Amino acid sequence: MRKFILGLMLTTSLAACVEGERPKSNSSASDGVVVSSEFEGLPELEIEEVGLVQELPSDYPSNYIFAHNMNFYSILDGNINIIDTAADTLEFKGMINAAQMASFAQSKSRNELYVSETYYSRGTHGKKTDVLTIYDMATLNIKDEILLPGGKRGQSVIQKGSLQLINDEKLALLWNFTPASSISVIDMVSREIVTEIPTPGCALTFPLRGAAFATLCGDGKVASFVIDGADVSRTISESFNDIDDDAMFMKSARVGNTQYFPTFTGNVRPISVGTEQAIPLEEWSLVTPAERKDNWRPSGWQVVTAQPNGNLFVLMQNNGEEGSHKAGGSEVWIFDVEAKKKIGAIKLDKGGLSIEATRGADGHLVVTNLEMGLEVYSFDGNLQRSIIVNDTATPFLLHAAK
Amino acid sequence: MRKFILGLMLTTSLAACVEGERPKSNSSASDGVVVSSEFEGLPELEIEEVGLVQELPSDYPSNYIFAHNMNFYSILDGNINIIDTAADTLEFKGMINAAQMASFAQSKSRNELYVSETYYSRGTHGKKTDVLTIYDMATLNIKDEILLPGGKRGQSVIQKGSLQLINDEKLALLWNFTPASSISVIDMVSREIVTEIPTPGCALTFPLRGAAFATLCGDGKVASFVIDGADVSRTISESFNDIDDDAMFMKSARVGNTQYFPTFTGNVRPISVGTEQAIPLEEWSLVTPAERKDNWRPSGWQVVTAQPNGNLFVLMQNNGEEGSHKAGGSEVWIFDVEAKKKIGAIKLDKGGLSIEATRGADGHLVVTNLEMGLEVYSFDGNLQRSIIVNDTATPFLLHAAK
Amino acid sequence: MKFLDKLTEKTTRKIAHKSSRRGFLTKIGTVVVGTAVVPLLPVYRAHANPASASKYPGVGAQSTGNPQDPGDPTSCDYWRYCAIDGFLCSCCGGSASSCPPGTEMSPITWIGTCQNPADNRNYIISYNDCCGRSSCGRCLCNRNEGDRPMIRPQLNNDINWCLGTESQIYNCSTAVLIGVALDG
Amino acid sequence: MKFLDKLTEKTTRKIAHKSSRRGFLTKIGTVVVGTAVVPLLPVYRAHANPASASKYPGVGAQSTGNPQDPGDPTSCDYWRYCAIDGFLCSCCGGSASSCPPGTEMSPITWIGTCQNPADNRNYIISYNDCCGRSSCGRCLCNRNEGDRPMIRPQLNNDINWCLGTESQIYNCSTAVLIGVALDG
Repeated sequence: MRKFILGLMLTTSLAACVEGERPKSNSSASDGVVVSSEFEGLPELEIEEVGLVQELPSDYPSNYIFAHNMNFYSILDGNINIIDTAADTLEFKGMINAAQMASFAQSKSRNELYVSETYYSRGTHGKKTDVLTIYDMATLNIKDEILLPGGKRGQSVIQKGSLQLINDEKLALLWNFTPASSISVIDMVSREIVTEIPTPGCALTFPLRGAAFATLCGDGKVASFVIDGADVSRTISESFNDIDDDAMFMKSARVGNTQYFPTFTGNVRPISVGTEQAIPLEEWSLVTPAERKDNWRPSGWQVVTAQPNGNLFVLMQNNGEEGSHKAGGSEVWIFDVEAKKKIGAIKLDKGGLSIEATRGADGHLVVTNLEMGLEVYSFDGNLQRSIIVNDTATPFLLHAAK
Repeated sequence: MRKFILGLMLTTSLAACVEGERPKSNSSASDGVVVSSEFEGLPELEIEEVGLVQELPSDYPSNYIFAHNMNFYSILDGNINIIDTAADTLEFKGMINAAQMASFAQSKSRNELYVSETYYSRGTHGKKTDVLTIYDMATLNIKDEILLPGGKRGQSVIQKGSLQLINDEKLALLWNFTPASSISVIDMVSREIVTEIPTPGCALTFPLRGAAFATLCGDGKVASFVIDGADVSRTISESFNDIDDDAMFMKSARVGNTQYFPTFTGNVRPISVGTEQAIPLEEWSLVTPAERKDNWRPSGWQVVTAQPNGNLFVLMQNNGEEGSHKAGGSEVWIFDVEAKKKIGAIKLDKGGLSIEATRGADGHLVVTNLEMGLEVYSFDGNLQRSIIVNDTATPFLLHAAK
Repeated sequence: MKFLDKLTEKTTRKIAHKSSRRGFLTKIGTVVVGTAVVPLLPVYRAHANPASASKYPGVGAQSTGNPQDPGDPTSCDYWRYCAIDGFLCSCCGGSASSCPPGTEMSPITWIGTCQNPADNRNYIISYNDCCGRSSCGRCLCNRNEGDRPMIRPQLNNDINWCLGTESQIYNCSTAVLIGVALDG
Repeated sequence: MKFLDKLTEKTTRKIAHKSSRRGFLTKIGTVVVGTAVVPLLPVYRAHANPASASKYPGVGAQSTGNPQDPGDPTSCDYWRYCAIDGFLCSCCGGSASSCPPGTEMSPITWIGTCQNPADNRNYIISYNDCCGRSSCGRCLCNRNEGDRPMIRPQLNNDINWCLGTESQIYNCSTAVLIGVALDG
């Protein structure tokens, strides 16, 4: 065995080298015979610094997406992955942990990420701690955490309605379930819990104007709450959600001042959210009579998304039936919500479980396919790239960067 | 939608039904038309109790194996799976968690399982706790835990030498690494830490007779320690392990009073362990000159196992070379250690990363294959069955039930 | 990445179809609130062998031993699983109606109504979760017949129903037969 | 279960061969103990695309932009990775020589010697781990040239080298160029 001497020499920069110009592949060395190469006479590669850690812009580009990996095979070790869906290189930007069916939200005004999650002192057992963890968007370092008392944080397959920001991102709404249902209101500026609102028979939230939110209820109604400090006022609608025979999905997307909820059998229910009170509007059909006969229906997990001031996208399957509403879809249908009309369809390469439209003029549609990879489509249906979140990830939920 | 009335009726037993006799498959119901079946007139199926939890025998059959899943894709959520390798049904018996590159041992005399592991108060961060967790073998419930002070528990790809029981299972030996190396000695009857033995330059342990153990060291020697309460005496051998050019694997197997360590290039080093002092014996070759020319070498993770009073098994690859020692093998070679001779070879269906022989006269060879499933072979090389640990498991290490 | 197999959609859907014309538990759930209200978990997908859609590779087949309770409890298309969501306890050291050693069965649970193809009766199935150990990881199975959104929690399998147990960590799901649904 | 791809053995072995006649770090490791002594992790296996052995599916290719530092840092056969073990930080939001946001680079590390095929020099590579987030899960790569058992810790990649960091949780591995190995 030969002996080596360690030479720690700082070499001069090789910036002069032309990018992309590849060396001739004549580097195979055998039995100690060093084959000459065009770089033979050049200075050694520059020595690198140890300890470097990457940072991100604190304001993420609109092509970034948060792929929330529930990590079904190790649920207590879930995570949220930041991915540049427009990049063909360096597409994976970083990861934050998100334990035990966590919920996620982002604040554009404070450049913070929020994860409400649950830990046990011994991983799977021991003392339980519910906590809302606050990350800095540039460093992805933890800035703070807010302890959530009472052990009541609702846990479910990951979804958007379990953590929402309202009132210009000043208040966070956390869904609790014990199985009694309530909403904890947290002031994200002072980082204090403001109040807890009992919501018996209701679940999850979606924002209204100002310090107000709405929640769907088991009697088919929608309840609206206005928060004024610790004071809360409530209004309730008539019953309109036919949960038995044509339930609204509890996944929705907003276009302008309207929140759109697809239903199990292929309709969509708009709810006006432009004021402090949710007002159910008239339902319309996502499908033609012929499509209905073929049982084209929404199906998947996050089955709906939208361009904030544009079109609505719904993940659709045909031959749907009772019990197939989480099967996933084969196409994404695009709707003009003003005309209440389908204006396009994207056939998915590997099916879809969840969909999310990125924001901005150059946006695109991101799909969690049925093999648990991501696929990025242009809005006119061209597959642009495939991105793996990680080898064993189950990224059921996608959040477009604000 | 029709209305149902809940009938909670306790039905009479159907024990009279002949096992294996299948009903004619005429049960398809369409449009509410119930097709008659041969069971139509029979009593309803018996109502079952809610809350039942299975138990295991406290003394496990010799066909059981502990498949330690390091869970490489969520290392902090590893686990140990109890599997009956002789069963074609009900082969999966249960699971205990084993966090963050845990170590595992079993006590036959106390019917206990031991897992030394590491937790953080916030999963991936926060306050760190090293702990040795004690499970009851029959219920798999946690009986107790022993806190391990100092945050020094050694973490590595899972291996047997990091937790060993000696002195009729009374003492446990835990490997520490900070990167200073030491061994913690724990009295498993009183569940108290007895002492910590500095082992600079050495790592892991294997048992000697009585309250004594050995450890391999970086200078090529083996050190032996005898524990007498908190007093420890030490002896050290001459240097014999050529770590540079033909390193001993730190995986070994015992036949009778000898511990066998394969080496990187295809030899095996026996060490006498029948007394309180480890005595290196003469190395012999696992390969013939012709096999050596073809570079048949041990390769994989746990590359060696044995029948306690029988033959030695080594996982072998051909075309081996520097750096290929963890690649995994294509065959398992069987050696008569008295004759120092190969007496058989098992060609593996899907390669092997780790191997383990179960105990008892009806034993067999269990292999973690390169697709991370288990395969069970008879000792004469017949593939008997394939068993999946779980869909995303990385079961790098197998422990046969004592 | 191929460990989640979309082929099984077909299997699952076939079964779902079998009883989709039957009634669901929409009215019953609230009646059984005593024992009641069930298990966890997400998405319509099972992990079956493409060669034999009803069989998970590397998992030994089982039988109830009772011809009036037909099928394989380690298969996602076993009749009792018409609304289950998660890892089948039958594959995890438990059975269709019992938990693996070392886990705790959730006392709160969600209810489904499944048709037994042998006697054509509709049985009430309580999908109690087993809790306190992390994901079993074998036999992932999701069927949603009668599943309704979370505002009907007693009919929803997306909620982590490891509630009322010492730990909320989810291990696997059972399908306990707790009654008969009579068509009135 | 197919996510661990044994095809890549071949890739990895080919590379290993390329420099296997070169010297290893057996004598050098101890010299660099200041910075020194490296990363974590286990078993000779990389997760490459069978169609193109050097490419992980769903991971965008990269280039150093320097022809004297050839190859793709998201590929297990990139020359610097001759003794790496774990998830490649280049695929995880870091690079070959830096950690992803939110993680911390281990100050203690293990050293390898890899031959740069462009200039035929042997460089000293420090395989520092990034710590404090759980497994990145992308681009699992294991190569063991010069790896020796744990009694030579400075030459061993089985040890969890997330030591001296705030958290010992392992996220991914870098390959920092810290010097040149001169053949004396």
